[in-house]
Amino acid sequence: MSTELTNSQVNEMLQAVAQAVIDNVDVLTDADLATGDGDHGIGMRRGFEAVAETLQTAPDLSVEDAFKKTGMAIMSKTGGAAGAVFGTLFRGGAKAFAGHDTLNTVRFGEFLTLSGAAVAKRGGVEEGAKTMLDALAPAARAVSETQSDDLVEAFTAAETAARSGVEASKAMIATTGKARSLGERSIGHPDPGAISVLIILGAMRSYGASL
Amino acid sequence: MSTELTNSQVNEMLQAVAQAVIDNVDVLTDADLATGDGDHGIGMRRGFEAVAETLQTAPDLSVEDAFKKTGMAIMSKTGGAAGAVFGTLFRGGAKAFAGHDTLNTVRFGEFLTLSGAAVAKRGGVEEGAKTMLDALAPAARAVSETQSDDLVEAFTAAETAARSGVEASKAMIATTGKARSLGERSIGHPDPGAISVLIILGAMRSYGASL
Amino acid sequence: MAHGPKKILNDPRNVVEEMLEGLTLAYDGTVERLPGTDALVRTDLPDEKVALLIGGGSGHEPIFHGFLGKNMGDGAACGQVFAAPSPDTIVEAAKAVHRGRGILFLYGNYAGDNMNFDIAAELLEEDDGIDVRTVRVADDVAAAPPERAHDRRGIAGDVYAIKIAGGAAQELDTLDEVERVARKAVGNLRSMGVAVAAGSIPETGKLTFELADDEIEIGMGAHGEAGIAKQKITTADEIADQLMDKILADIELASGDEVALLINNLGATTMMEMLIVNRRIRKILDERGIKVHRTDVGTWLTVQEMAGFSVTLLKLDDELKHYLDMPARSLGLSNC
Amino acid sequence: MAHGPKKILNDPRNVVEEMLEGLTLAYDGTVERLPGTDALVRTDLPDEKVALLIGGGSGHEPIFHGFLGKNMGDGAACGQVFAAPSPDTIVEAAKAVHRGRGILFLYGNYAGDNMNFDIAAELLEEDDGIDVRTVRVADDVAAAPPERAHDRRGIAGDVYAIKIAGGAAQELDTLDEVERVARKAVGNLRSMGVAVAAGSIPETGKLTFELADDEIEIGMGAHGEAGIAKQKITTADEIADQLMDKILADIELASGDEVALLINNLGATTMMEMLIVNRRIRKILDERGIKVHRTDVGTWLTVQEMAGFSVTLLKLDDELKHYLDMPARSLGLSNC
Ligand SMILES: Nc1ncnc2c1ncn2[C@@H]1O[C@H](COP(=O)(O)OP(=O)(O)O)[C@@H](O)[C@H]1O
Ligand SMILES: Nc1ncnc2c1ncn2[C@@H]1O[C@H](COP(=O)(O)OP(=O)(O)O)[C@@H](O)[C@H]1O
Ligand SMILES: [Mg+2]
Ligand SMILES: [Mg+2]
Ligand SMILES: [Mg+2]
Ligand SMILES: [Mg+2]
Repeated sequence: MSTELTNSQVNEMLQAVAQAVIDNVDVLTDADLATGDGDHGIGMRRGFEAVAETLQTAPDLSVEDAFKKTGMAIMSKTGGAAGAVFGTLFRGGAKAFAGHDTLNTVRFGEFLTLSGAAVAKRGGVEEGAKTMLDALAPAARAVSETQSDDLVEAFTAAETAARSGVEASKAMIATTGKARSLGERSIGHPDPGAISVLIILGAMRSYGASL
Repeated sequence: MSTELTNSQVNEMLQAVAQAVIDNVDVLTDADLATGDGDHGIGMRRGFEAVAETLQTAPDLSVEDAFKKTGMAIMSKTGGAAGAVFGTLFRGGAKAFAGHDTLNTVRFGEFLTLSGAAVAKRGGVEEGAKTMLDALAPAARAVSETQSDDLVEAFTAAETAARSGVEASKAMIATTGKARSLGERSIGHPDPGAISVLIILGAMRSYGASL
Repeated sequence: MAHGPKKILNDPRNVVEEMLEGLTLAYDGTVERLPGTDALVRTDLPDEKVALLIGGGSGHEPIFHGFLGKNMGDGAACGQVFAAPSPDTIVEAAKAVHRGRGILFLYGNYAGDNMNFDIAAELLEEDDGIDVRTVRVADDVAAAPPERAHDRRGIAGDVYAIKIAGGAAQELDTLDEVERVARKAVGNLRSMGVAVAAGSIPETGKLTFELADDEIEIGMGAHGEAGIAKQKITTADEIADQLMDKILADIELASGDEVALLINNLGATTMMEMLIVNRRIRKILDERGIKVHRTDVGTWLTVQEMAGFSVTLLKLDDELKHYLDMPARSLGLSNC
Repeated sequence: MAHGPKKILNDPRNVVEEMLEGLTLAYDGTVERLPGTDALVRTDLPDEKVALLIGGGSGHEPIFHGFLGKNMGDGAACGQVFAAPSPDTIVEAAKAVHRGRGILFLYGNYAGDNMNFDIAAELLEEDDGIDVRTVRVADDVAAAPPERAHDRRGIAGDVYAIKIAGGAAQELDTLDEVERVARKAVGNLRSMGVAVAAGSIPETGKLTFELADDEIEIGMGAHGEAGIAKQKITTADEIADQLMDKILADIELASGDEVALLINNLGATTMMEMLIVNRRIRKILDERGIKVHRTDVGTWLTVQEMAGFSVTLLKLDDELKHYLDMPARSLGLSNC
């Protein structure tokens, strides 16, 4: 049972996250074709390829900086709505790790909470708008409510909540982004960005479980 | 056996010719799709619809004028290569009927011969260039060589020669018009304009036979 | 190279890079690309002027990066295909066009563009003290009802907005004034489009939507966003009527009012079709006594090889007319 | 309305009439249609000038009838889709543009155009004593070898030819001089295209040729005339190489020579593709030290919804440069 990740483990984990996103490009493309313009997969791949490169060449980053640099790489290479919101996700919560050498459940919960707030502010959205926030915000709550300090439990809680969020997003009517135009016709399709959140948290859970 | 057509019969015959061309629009379209740009059928239809209108509203034209007006209608409404060459076909030979009230084999032969010369001059072509001249010129010769003064025989000779001309055009390499670009690839396809000549002469033969 | 719909490309993952190289060369020295970025800037910028920065996703060529030049945009921030540019790109472009009098950001109203340009504007103001104003084109009447007009997408109205803002940014001395004119133009723009066939993103090789052989979609957006409804294809006149009904219901135009009329090809539609549509549009406008000051029919905001077009009306006053009619030269739009 | 490939039309047999109505309206009073004809004439023609009459089949919009205006064509004779105009139309247009100094006929080299314009020229000279000269654009190097250059088709070189002749007809006083300049321009033009997908004539609803999903045809003409060969689709760079090889083999261009470079969209190709091709073309020209004075990338001579493009080089001297760069405004091409 691991309760803490060192900064080099965090670096490894974020690289695993990047790989998971890259591996799922087609899933994300198809999801965005259904409700948007079909570029979410390739955009996320661009961003997370840059993340992988950044992290590989800077293995000694602090936890905070690893998240920040991840966010910056996404923000500068992804473009589109995803670049802004996923960049914000990683950057916006990074200060939860400020002054700490490791990642633990509490800080991870704070990270997700801060990230969710930052995304909501940047995107001008609340939950229910059928965005990635509908996976991110429940995940943040799930981790915050986790009693155990086992990180795998925290990651699993996050992933599970995100999965429900993706499911729940199907029933929502999009009120922002390219899917907004669909109105009621967006019902039945999950939000692509929410799927990305799920992939990211799922990769963290796998990484944690592999330790 | 008819050896002469009156001016009103000529008018009727030319209307039958117009109808035959109009009825064959798809045949001509397909032929021009194979070697050219696919507009020969609709162009000929435009021209011959104008011919039909002209002739219907002027039943009393002299033979010469009926051919001339036919040529002028074609020339002004068809456009493209066909407008110029089929306009020339009807106009260029019309003087063969000057000063005569009727059409007979000899004058029809002269008409075709003059028409062929006029087309060759206008188009800057000789036989063998894979144009309508490859149906028209043999038809002119066939009529000129006809011994009988039975007009149906003359029309039949013209039609038969034109049909051989269409056949022969298949083996030719186009050296003018849109088919020129095909070079050797034009071999195997008949010339659309030659098919039009065949349709025109065939309609004359049917008209003659119906009398 | 058989990668989805047939296109003449090299590496489908490298299309924006190669396009920008070809585009910069096509400007013949009047525009340069900032090294290592996807930001383009005029090389002939005067020393003191209010700067006009435009931009957005690529794949809509010639807009936006093809609209740089005198009395047009001063610089462009280019994103990947159908993806807003990143804040970095925008910041670089902005710093390079800035000439001491502030910058107007002018772009189409999409969540992605709004967020990225806003982040850039915050950075420029915080880090560099540059005064940035933002005007978003939101002309697509199909995208939201009038009471939510701020939610509308920016489509071909971009063309007139850039043309006018470009003239204003050349002639007017203050950012306030340029912003005011741009905002007036944008407020007077209404557009709506129809989709006939889908386009595709080179990198995915997938068509962005599906339409049956006998279907069209009225009101579809410039990235294949859903329109008002799919319907059976009908005549040009009926389609013109449908578009004009929605547009005219959305803007007050009285007899004697003047408009500029733009018909924009989304990609693969023939100009013949658009001119046939124009014939009907003019009939509709004539019946209402609305005067057409100028007509522009062409290809400016595309959606890759999508077929379809949009109609844009811009309600004019003397000031807008003045800036709209100013001469301009750019790769994608010239005016004389 | 499901009539062959999907298009937004009313009556497929009436497309040219409706297109010309819409086109005339789109000129906003600067061009009028002669009643009962398919002839278009500028309304602002000066009293004395050498007249420039252009024209050809419709379906290639915006060329030719979209190229009327100051320093462009003075009038246009319009044919049906892909069919040269009739002598009547040409005569009407010619009489209306004539301003006492003779007329230059400038059009693409096709048997149909040649015959119809020649008949008209003969009529005008015989019946009206009007001095008519003819210059035919024959720029398509794929259409015939150099020794039969007069057999070549006229393709996108038309654009530069009209632009230059339009300027010359505005500035020069005699038909001799205008003809001389136009002939020089035409002599210095070389083009070649590639077809990616076929277009269709609205009235027949049939595609004008067939290409497999993975095939292109190098050197295809502007009505779907056969090119040099069908081949498997390859990269943009390889296609650019093929086109440039043929073009450069056909015209003497030494290091330091200047050209104008035009990439013309045949219809449905994206500007992104053409810009990617431009990148390679510039590399090829750079390697030979050939300077590009100006680049034009856009949609001017189309073949309905055909996909593909052509590349045109015009070898320049100071005189050609002067006329090419003159400001001009028309529906389909403006320059500033
Ligand atoms: N205003 C917003 N706030 C938060 N997330 C958003 C917003 N708009 C879009 N998104 C997220 O971005 C995702 C789309 O990303 P992507 O396809 O890359 O961008 P684009 O819409 O620019 O093509 C959506 O699925 C949604 O989760
Ligand atoms: N130079 C020419 N001389 C005589 N006939 C010609 C010439 N060029 C073309 N034609 C005839 O015209 C026919 C094509 O007519 P059409 O398709 O209507 O014209 P276009 O080639 O302008 O599309 C050809 O089949 C041929 O018979
Ligand atoms: Mg998207
Ligand atoms: Mg033809
Ligand atoms: Mg996008
Ligand atoms: Mg034709």
